Amino acid sequence: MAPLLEIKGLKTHFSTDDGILQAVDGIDITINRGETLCVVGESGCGKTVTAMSILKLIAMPPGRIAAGEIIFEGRDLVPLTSNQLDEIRAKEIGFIFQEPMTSLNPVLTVGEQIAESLRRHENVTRKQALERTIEMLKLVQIPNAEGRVHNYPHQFSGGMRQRVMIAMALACKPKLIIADEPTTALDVTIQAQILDLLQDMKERFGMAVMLITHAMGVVAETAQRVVVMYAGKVVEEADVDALFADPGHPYTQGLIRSIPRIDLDSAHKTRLEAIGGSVPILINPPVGCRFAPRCKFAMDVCTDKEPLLRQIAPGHRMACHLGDTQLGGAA
Amino acid sequence: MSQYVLRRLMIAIPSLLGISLVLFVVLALAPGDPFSELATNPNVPPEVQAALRARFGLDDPIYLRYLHWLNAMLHGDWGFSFVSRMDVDTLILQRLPATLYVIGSAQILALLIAIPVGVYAATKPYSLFDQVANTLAFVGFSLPTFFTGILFILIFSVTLDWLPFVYTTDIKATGIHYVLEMIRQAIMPVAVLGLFQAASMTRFVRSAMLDVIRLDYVTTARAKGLGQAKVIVKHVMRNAMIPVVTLIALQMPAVFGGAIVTEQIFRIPGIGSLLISSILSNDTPVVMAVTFVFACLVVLFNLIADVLYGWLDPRISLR
Amino acid sequence: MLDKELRSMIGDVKDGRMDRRAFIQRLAAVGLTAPMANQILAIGGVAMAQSPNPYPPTKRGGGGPLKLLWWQGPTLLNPHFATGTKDQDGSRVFYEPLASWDVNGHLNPILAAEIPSIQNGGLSADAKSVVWKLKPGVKWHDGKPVTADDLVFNWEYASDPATACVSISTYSGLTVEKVDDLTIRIKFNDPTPFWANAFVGAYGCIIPKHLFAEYKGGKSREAPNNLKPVGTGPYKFVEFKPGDLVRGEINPDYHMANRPFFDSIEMKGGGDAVSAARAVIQTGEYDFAWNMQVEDEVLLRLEKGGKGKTLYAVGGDIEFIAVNFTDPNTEVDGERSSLKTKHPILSDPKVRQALALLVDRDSVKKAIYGRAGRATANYLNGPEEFVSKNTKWEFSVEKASALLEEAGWKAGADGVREKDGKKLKLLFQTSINGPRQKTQAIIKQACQKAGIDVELKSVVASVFFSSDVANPDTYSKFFADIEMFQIPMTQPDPALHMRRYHSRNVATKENKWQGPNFPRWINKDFDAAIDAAETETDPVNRAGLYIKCNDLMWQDTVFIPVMHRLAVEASANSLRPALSGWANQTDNLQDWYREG
Amino acid sequence: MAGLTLASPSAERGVYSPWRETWRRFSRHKLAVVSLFLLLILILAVVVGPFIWRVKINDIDIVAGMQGPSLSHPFGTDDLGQDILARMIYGGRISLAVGLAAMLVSVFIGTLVGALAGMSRGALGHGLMWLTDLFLSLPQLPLLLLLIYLFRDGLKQVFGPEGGIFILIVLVIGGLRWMPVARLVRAQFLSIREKEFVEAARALGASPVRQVVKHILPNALGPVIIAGTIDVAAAIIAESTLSFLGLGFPPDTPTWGRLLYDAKDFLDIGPHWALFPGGAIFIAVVAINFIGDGLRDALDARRVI
Repeated sequence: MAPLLEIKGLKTHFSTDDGILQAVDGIDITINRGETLCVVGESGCGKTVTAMSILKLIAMPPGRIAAGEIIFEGRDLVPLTSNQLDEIRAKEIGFIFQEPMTSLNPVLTVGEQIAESLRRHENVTRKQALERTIEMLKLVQIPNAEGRVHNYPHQFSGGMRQRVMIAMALACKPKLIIADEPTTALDVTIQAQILDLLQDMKERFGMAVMLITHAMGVVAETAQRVVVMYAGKVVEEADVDALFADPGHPYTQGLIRSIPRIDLDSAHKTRLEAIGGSVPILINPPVGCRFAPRCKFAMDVCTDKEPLLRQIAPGHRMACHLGDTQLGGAA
Repeated sequence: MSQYVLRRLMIAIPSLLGISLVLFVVLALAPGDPFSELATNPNVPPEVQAALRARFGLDDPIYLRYLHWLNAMLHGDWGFSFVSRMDVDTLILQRLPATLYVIGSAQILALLIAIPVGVYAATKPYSLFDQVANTLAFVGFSLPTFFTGILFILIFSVTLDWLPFVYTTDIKATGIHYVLEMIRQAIMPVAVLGLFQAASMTRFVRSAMLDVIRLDYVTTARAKGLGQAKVIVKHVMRNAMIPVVTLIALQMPAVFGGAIVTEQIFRIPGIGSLLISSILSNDTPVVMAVTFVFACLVVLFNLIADVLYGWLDPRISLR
Repeated sequence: MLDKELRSMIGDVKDGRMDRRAFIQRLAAVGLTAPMANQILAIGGVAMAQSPNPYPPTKRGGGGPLKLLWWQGPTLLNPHFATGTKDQDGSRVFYEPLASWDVNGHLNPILAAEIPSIQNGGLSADAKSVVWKLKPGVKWHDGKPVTADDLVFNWEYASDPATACVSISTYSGLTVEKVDDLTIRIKFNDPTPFWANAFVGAYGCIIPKHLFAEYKGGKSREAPNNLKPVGTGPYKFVEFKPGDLVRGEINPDYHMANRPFFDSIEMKGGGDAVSAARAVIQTGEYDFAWNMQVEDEVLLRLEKGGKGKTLYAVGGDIEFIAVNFTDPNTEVDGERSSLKTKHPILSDPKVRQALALLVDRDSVKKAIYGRAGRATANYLNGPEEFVSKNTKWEFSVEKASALLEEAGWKAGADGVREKDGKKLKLLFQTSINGPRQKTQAIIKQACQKAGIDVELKSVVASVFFSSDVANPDTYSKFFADIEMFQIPMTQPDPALHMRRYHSRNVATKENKWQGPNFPRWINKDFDAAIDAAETETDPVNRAGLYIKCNDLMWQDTVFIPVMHRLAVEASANSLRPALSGWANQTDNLQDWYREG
Repeated sequence: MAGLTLASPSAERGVYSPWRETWRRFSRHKLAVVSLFLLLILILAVVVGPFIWRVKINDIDIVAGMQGPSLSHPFGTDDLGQDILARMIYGGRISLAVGLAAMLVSVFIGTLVGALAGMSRGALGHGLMWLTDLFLSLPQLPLLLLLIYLFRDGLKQVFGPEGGIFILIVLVIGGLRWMPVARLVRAQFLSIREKEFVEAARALGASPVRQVVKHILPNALGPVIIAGTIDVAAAIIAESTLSFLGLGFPPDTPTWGRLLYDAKDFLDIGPHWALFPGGAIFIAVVAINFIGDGLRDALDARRVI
C-alpha cells in the first residue's frame, strides 16, 4: 500500500549574509504506516531541518523550501499555507522536540498545554479535554496525574517533561510522530524508559515514528528501517539488521565502528575509532561526494561526480561509487 | 504571598519616613519665598512680608518644621497652602479628577498604541511596518511636548478651529453633550502626551517580544497547529508581557505626578501645574504634600510591580 | 507756575466763570495730572466731577457669560490677604470699595453715596479728616444690610498686626469713627494731601463684619469665607479653585441700576501670556485676557486676522536698571554690598553716564515693548503733574566710549577696557521673563561695542523677589553690579514711589535687607526734598518737590529708566471693559458691557 | 557557524578580534551606519562650524529681525536679528555635550548601583533599592533650584560661568535619570547571576568583580544601551524643558533647547526659527537611537543576523 509519508527531492535553503546555506539538498525519505524509521547522522547534517520542513516549523524567512515534495497520505504539504497546515499539525503529525527544559511554555500549566491541542483539533468540552489530558498523563506513566496536571513545567524533572511532550504529541492520536533526538538531553537511565514508552505508545496507537538521532545505540534498539544522512544528503538506507550486518557506505561503516563495544574483549585495549575531520559548511558545498574529504576509500571519481542512490540489495540503497560496477572503478 | 506583601509593607514605612525627611530638607533649603509678589509692591511695607514669614514659621530651624509637619501629617492635617491658605488635601483633591482624566487617558492611549504596534512589529522584524513603526517611535520621543503641543494648537485650534485649546473644568452642558465636550477639549492634550509615552513604550514592547518569539516553546506551540494569532497571543505575549506589565506598574506614579509641560500649555488644572506653580512660588506645604504622595505611590507601585511579576511568572516564588 | 494765578483760577471755576474742563487743560499744560487736578479742586472747595464711566445698556443682565483669562489664576479671595494683583482682581469680582479710580483719574463712587469734597463738607480744609457717606439700602449677597459698622470693622481687621493683612499700610496712620449708621469719619494722624487711599481702590474692598468678626487677629486664616466670599459686588460667588477657576453669577439686587450686564462670570487661570492672547484675539474662545506681557510683534500679528484687539492704559509703572553704589564683591564684616564700601567702577559718575548712554531704548521699544512702552529718562512717569520735563536720554556708543576714555578706562588687548589692572566687567542680573532676557541681550551688545564686558544672570522670580534672609540672589541684597526689574505704581501719587530711596531706607544686614533703598544711594538734597514733600499740602509745591527728586536721581544716574510701561490687556472686539491706568483690571467690573 | 575544516574550501577567515566582529555585525544594520555618519556630521559641523561661519552669535540687528532663510543668514534670523545658524552651531556643542554627558552619567551610576544591588544578597541590595526609590520620588525642580543655589558660585569660580553651569546641568539631569537604568541592570543581574556560565566562572574561582565585568555585564548590556540611547533624547529635551521653565543655562547661551523655547511663541510668524533647532534635536536623537539599536544587535551574540 502507499507509504504514509514520501519526501521526494526536498531542498531547504537558508539565506545568510555569507550566501545560501543548502542545509537539505535533495532528500528522498519514505515512511510506511506503523513503521519506525530512524534518521541518523552527525549534528549539522540537516536531519532536524528535514523534520522541521515537513511541518514548516522553520523560520521563514530566512529559511525556505527551495524544491521537492512532501506527500503525506497522497497530499503534497509543500504548497499548503500555514493555516492549511494547521489542520495536519498535531492532528496527523505529532512532534517531540529535543530540549524538554525549554520546549514547554513556563507560564502555562502542563495540563493546559496538552488540553489546548485537544480542544483545537477535536470538538471536546473543556471538561472532556481535561479528562483526556489526565488519561494521557497516566499513559505516559506520570504519577499522581490528577494532581500534577495543574503543575507548571518548572515543577517537573527533565525526564518527566519529555513524558509530557510525548503525551502532548500523542494527544490527538496522530498517524505519524516525528521525534527529534527525544533523549539526547536526558541521562541514559531515563533515555531507556523514554524509548520503551515510545515503543509502547507506537504499538498501542499503531502510528509510524520518525526518530531522529545521532546515537547508533538508539538506532539499533528502536529502528525497523534506517536512513543515514551526511551533509544534507541521504547516503544510505536499509533495514536495521542489514545496515548493522553489512553497512555499504564508508560513512555508515565509520559510524558503526565508532560505537563503544563492551561485548568484544578486544575493545578494551584499543582506542575508540573516530572519523577524522568534521561536517563541511554547506554554503558552497564541494563538487562530487561530500564525504570524499574524510573518506578512506576516496577515488578520483568521488571528487568530480556526485554518487546517486542505487540499489545494492533488496531494500538496501546507498550513494557511493565504491563497488559501482558501471564505473569499473578500481578498488 | 500575603506574608511577603506584609513584610514589604513593613519595610516601606521606615523607607517612606526617610524619604519624607530628605524631601523636607531639600524643600526647606531651596531658596525663594512664597510672598515674593509683595516685595516690589510699594503699598506693602516690608514688615508685612517678614511678619507673614514668621507667622507661617518659615524662619524656624528645619528640624522643628519637619517635626511639626510630621505630627500634623499623622493627625491627618496636611497643612495649608501659604499662597491660597487653603487646606492642602482639598487643593489636591480638587485637581485630582482633571489629572486622572487627562493623564490617565493619555497613558491608556499610549498602551492601546504601543502594545499592538510593538507586537505586530515584532512578528514581522525588519519589515516595512517595523521600520515605519520604529521611525515614528523615534519621532515621538525626540520632539519635546511643548513643541508638539504648540504645533497642535496652531494646526487644530487656530487654523482649522476644530478644537478648543483652553481646558475648562466647568462645562455648562449635561449628559451626552457634557461627555462630548469633555472629550473634545481633551483630544489634543491626550494626543500630545499619549504619543510621547507610546513612542518609548512601543520600542520596549517590541524588544520584549523579539526576545521571546525565537524561544523553543513558541515552536512547540506552532507545532500544535494553533494558528499564528493564537500562538502570538497565548504563548508569546503571555511571556513577553511580564516585563512590560512591570514597567507599566512602575510608570503609574507618573500619572499622578501629572505632566507639567502639557498642563501648562493646555491650562489643565492638574497636579502637575499645581506642583510647578507651588515650586516656583516656594509653597512648601503643597510641594511637600504632592511629592510625599508621589513617594508613597512610587513605593506602593514598586511593591505591586514585584507582586505582579511573581503572580504572572510561576517560576518566581514569593518567599 | 505762580500759586497766585492758580488760586484765582480755582475761584473762577467756583464762581462758574471757568468750566472744569478748561481748568484741567490749563493745569495739564503746566504738568499737573487729572487725578491731582481733581483733588486740588476738591481741596480747593470744588466737588469732584461724578462722571461715571459710559454705560449705555438699559437693563440688568442678559449679556450672557463673561469669560476672562488670568494667566496667573487668583489663589485666594480675601482682598486683605491679596499677595499679588491677581488675587485683588479675583476678590474685586465679589467685594467692592467705597470708590475706585476710573479711566481719566476721577474718583468713581461705588458704595459711597458721593465723593467727599470741601463743598459737601466731606473734606476738612487742613486735609486731616474725611467723611464718607454710604449709599442707603445696599445689601450683602446674603441679604444683610451694609452699615458703617462694616467699615469700622474693616479698619480694625486690617490694622491689627496679628491678622497680618497686606492692606495694613492703607489703614495705618488713621482712625475710623462711626458717625451714624451710614456715615464714618476718617481722622489722619498728620495732614495727608493724598487722602483718597483708605476704602478706595483694590486695597479698599470691604468684607462683611458679621462673617469675619470672630476671625480677626490670629485666627484670620481659618475663616471659611476666605474661600467663599460674601460681598456686595455685581456677581455672587459660585465656585473657586485656587490658581484655576473663579465663577460667579449675576447679583439680582445689585445696588447700581441696569448693572451688571453679564449673567455669569468665569475667570480661568493658568498657562502663559502668549496662549492667553491667542485664545482672546485669534480664536475668540475667551473675551478678555489680563496683563499681556508679550512681544508687540506677536500681538500685532495676532490682531491682523483676529477677533480681538489689545487695549492700553497709561499708569506709572517703570522698568529700570538700578546701579549698585556699593561693592558687591568685597565682604565687610559679613555683608556684601555694604554701605562701608564704594563700588570700584560705578562710583565714578562718568562711568554711570556712559552706561546710561548705552541703553538703546529705541531698539528695546521696537523689538520688545512696542505700543506698550514709552522711552523715558524719568524714574517718575506719572501722574502727569509729577513728570519732570528737564531730563533727556540719548543712545550713543561713541559718546559713551569717550566718557570711559576720559574716566581712565583704556581699551585692553581683548577689546575690554581696563584701568590699573582691573577689567571693566559688570554682572547684570534680572528676574526670569522673556522680554527682560531680550533687553539684557540688546544692552550687552551695546556695552560690548563700548568695551564693557557684561555677564548676564537671570534668577527665578520667586527667588529674586524673596525676602528670605539666607538667599543671596534677591534684588534687595543686590550682589551684582546692575540689576533690572519693574516697580509698579499702585496709586496715582508719587509719595510711596519716591519715599523708598531716602537714605534712612538703605537695605543693610541690620534691617535684614528689608530697606527698599536697594541701590544704597545716599543724597542729602534728595532726603530733604522727600521729607518736605511728605507734609506739603499745597499741591503745586508738592509736585515741584517730587520733580526735583526725580531730577536729582537723573543727574546722579542712580537709575537708568528703560521703559515707561503701560498696562496691556487683550479684549474681544465686541467687549467694552472699563479700564484705568490707576486701578487694577477688575476695579470697575460693574461698568463692563458688550456692544454689537 | 561551524568551525574550521582543514579542507573546507570556504575562504580562510583568520582569527578576527571581537571588535572587528562587532563592527561587521553593526555594519549589517544599514540605518545604524547612516545614523553614525549623520551624527559624525553633526558633531563635525558643531565643532568646526565656528571657524567657517564667522558670524557672532549675538549681533543684534533689529531691522533684520524675523527673516526667513536667506543667503546672508542660511537659517534665517530671530526676532532680535541674531543669526540662527551661528547660534545653532554654538548651542549645538552644548546641547550634544549635555545629551551625551548626561547619558553617560546616568548609565554609569545606574549600572554601578544596579550591579551592586544585583550582586549583593543582603542589606546592601535593599539599601540601594531604597536609595533608588528615594531618588525616583525626588522632584527634579526644587532639587535643581537647591543645587544651583548651593553649587553655582563654587563651580563658577573653578570652571568659569558657562563651564560651571554645564557641569551642574549635566550632573542634575544625569543624576536624576539613573534610577530606571539601575532597576533594569539589577533585574538583568538577578537573572543572569543564576545562569550556568556564571556558576561555571564562579566554580573556576572568578572573583565577584571578574564575574561581573567579564561575564554578567556584557550580557546585561542590551537593555542598558537601549535605556542609554533613550536617555540622550530625554537629556536634550530635559535641558530644553529647563529653559522652558527659565532655569538652566544663562539667557544668552543659545542651546538648541533654549532656541526652541524662545521660538515657540513665534511659530506662526517665523516657523524657521523653531524648525531648525527642532530638526537638529530630532536628527541627533534619531541617529543616536538607531546607533543604539545597531549596537544592541551587534553586541547581542544570540541574535543571528
